[in-house]
Amino acid sequence: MMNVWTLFIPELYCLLMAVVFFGLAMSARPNPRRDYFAALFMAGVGVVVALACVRLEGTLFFEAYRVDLFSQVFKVMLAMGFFLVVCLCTELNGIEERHHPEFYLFLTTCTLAMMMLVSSVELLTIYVALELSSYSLYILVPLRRGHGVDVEAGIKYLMVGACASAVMLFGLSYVFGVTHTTYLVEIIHVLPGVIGTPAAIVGLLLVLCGFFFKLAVFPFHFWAPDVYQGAANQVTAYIATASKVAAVAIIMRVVALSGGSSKYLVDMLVTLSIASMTLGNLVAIVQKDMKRLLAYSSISHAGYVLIGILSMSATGYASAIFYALAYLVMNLCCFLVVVKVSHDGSDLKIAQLAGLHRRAPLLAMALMLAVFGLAGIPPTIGFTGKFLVFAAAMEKGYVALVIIAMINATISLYYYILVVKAAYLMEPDEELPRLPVSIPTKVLTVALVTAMVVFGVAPSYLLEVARAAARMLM
Amino acid sequence: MTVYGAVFYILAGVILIATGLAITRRNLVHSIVYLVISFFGSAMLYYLFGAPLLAALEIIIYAGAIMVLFLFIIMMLRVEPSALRKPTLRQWLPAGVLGLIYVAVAILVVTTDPGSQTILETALARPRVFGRFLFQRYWLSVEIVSFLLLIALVGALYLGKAFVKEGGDQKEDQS
Amino acid sequence: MIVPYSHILMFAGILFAMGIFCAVARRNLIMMLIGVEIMLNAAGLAFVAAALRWQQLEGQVFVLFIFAIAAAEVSVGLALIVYAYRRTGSLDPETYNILRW
Amino acid sequence: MQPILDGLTLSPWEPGLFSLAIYGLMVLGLVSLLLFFASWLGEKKSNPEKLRPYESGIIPTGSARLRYPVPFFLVAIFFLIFDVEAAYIFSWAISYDSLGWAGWLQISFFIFVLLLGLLYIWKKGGLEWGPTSKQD
Repeated sequence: MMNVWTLFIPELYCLLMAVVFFGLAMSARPNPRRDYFAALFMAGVGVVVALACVRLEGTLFFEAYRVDLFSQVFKVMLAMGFFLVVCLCTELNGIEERHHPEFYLFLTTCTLAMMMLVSSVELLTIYVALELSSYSLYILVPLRRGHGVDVEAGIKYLMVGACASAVMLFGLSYVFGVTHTTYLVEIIHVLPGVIGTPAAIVGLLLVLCGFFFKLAVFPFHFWAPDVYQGAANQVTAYIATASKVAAVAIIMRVVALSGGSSKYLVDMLVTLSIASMTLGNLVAIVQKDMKRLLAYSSISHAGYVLIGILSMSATGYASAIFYALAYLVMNLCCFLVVVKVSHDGSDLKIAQLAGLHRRAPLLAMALMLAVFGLAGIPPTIGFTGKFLVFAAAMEKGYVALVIIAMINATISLYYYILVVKAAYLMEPDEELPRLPVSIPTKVLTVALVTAMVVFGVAPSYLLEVARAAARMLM
Repeated sequence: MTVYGAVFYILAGVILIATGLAITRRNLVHSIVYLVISFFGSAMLYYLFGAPLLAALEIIIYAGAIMVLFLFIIMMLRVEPSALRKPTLRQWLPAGVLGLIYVAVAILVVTTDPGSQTILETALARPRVFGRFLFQRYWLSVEIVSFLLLIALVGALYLGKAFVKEGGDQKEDQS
Repeated sequence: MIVPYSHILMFAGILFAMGIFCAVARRNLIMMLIGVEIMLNAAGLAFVAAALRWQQLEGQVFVLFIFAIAAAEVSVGLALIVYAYRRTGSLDPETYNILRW
Repeated sequence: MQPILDGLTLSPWEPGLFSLAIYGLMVLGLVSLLLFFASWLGEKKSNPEKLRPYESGIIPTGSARLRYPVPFFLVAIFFLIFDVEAAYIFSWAISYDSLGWAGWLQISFFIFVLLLGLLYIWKKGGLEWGPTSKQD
């Protein structure tokens, strides 16, 4: 009985964190410093806990919950994403001080829910965990200090999300009706027999809709720009990184169900992938707001990740896992700069980056590397990720898809270069003071940059882990 | 056709008509009343399909609490029928086309699937068995749901308090 | 014996389409939320029918969770709508265009 | 795959026709009553003059629908959420004896979270309405 609960330690730890923040939320006096340090400390320990549990294996709760390398790797990524987002909260000016404990509480419950999400292998548990993570985010968005924009973004997010989850639920009812089980393990056995029937395909696609909403893939993408812009910067950082990682994990689990035997599903995924990439890249070009630009870039990146997933091979899944990790690091680095440059918590226009190389050379360098990584330029982790994804697709013979993706990557270079140009070549209208960059921020920036470059040049260790994790899916 | 079949078709007709009326009324209060009918019908279908506990809960939660909350909000915000613009063709058309395509696909899906021709046999989930099944098999989900409701509670309170502060409705909030 | 499973699926499908229609076509935030409720209800009916088809309880358990999700959605959604209404004085989603699509 | 739970499937028992019929009649009666009321209220020919509330000959200012005080709206939301929680507790209660101590622990955690929520809204003043709440 004892070892059953050891398997559950990362989640239990998150639960403990949630309870602590709940206690802090009850206290009468707002104290942002105390909240911040409590969050930082506990999130840091959370990463250690998740790392310590990475080798555990087993099943829990009537086989509804599987702990294996795949889930544990994603849990480490989620814990890291959570920790790094908390690191960005030194000046949490976008949110009223007395609501800081609630902010951390929602972040924690969201992380908890996504940890459960990546471990669940049963439809009901998946659905409920997904909803818990969604609702935490729905409330985080309008938590921003009064702009008027936040409410609008919150409403759009909630409405689109509720529709997507209802669509997904209807798909689940089809899947259950066809396969008479809710366990993914058994669905894998039953589904190949019925995958030819339209009901199974339609059901699976409708189910995927709910996850595509989380990942902001093409038909469900339109919440992303508004929510990215409307939410507080730190919340946006969390939505853009951790929640995307969890979505990638669960999409992989569901797509792996089909066993690669369905032509329709692959065709559909190819279409969606191309649509997301193209749309995201083309619209990103005209954006003026940094967070909106990152939103459209995230839509196009969702397309790239889908390429890895739709290959439906161990290599493909491994490349998608690697890409998710790369995306997490690069995007967090971008948001680090966004948060630090607009330290009063307001939105950041791209033009406001002007002169950054003199105001804060380190941040400018980090931004350049992160943006080059997002564009897929060689010495960074982003290039390695794209390369792996494309290689996996080539292996399966999707040449046209890879060519389109490469053209897209070239288009995306244009607007990424615009950002770098703003930071390095443009001068601000009036002279702005140097940005104060504290020592911990410097350490964090250097660590992120090092990770981007080192794992870009020598990805073999991470790739091994990703491969081992992907094998768990097959 | 058995008597149960007849009951099903009657109920389905009532639900579809009531829902159809509900989504086309311009007066929101009328919509809610039609929806309550629709949910009552759904509760009877749950009963017919052997889920008496769910039938009761559907009435208690959906018809009793959710719809009343909607009514409450509509009255509170004073949404007058005239305040609602009549939807133009431009707005109806895409939704209508979407719905029609969906229905066509659904009918295609259903008619081409050999398994779906199964005639349903009546059966019953006794509430006791249902409760045991829920708490033995799915208790993790139950605990997750408790957290979900907690989050909803905290969020609703936050938004409600913000509402008071924005409007300064009756009392000064501490800040 | 009741009816073929396909008839129930068709009925749930039509109900679901009505929900989509309501959520997309009615330019009113409250009606959009109601549309989602109709969609959830349709999914619940399909689940109970599937449970009956296979004589398995999972489908019915799903419905209980749908109730909880619906309640959470309505409470958060309506609180948000009331909050937004107080700020903008309108329930028409067209007026919410500070953020352009 | 998953452990088989004995007897946890649907029972082979037909829905009781008599109670179903009674229930159906009641609902149909209610439905027709509501339909009748709805059409009766909705289709009446009316003009603004006729619809104006009678206030002893004085032309009313503003709408007759008064805005509810906010805490009531919050209480309605809290009611909905606790209503759902009650549904879960009820599901446990009807089979508490066969669930044993494990079930008791599970529902205890559930109720504990529920109490946390109640404590939170209490502490944050979600349950206070009326003019008396002057403190902090």
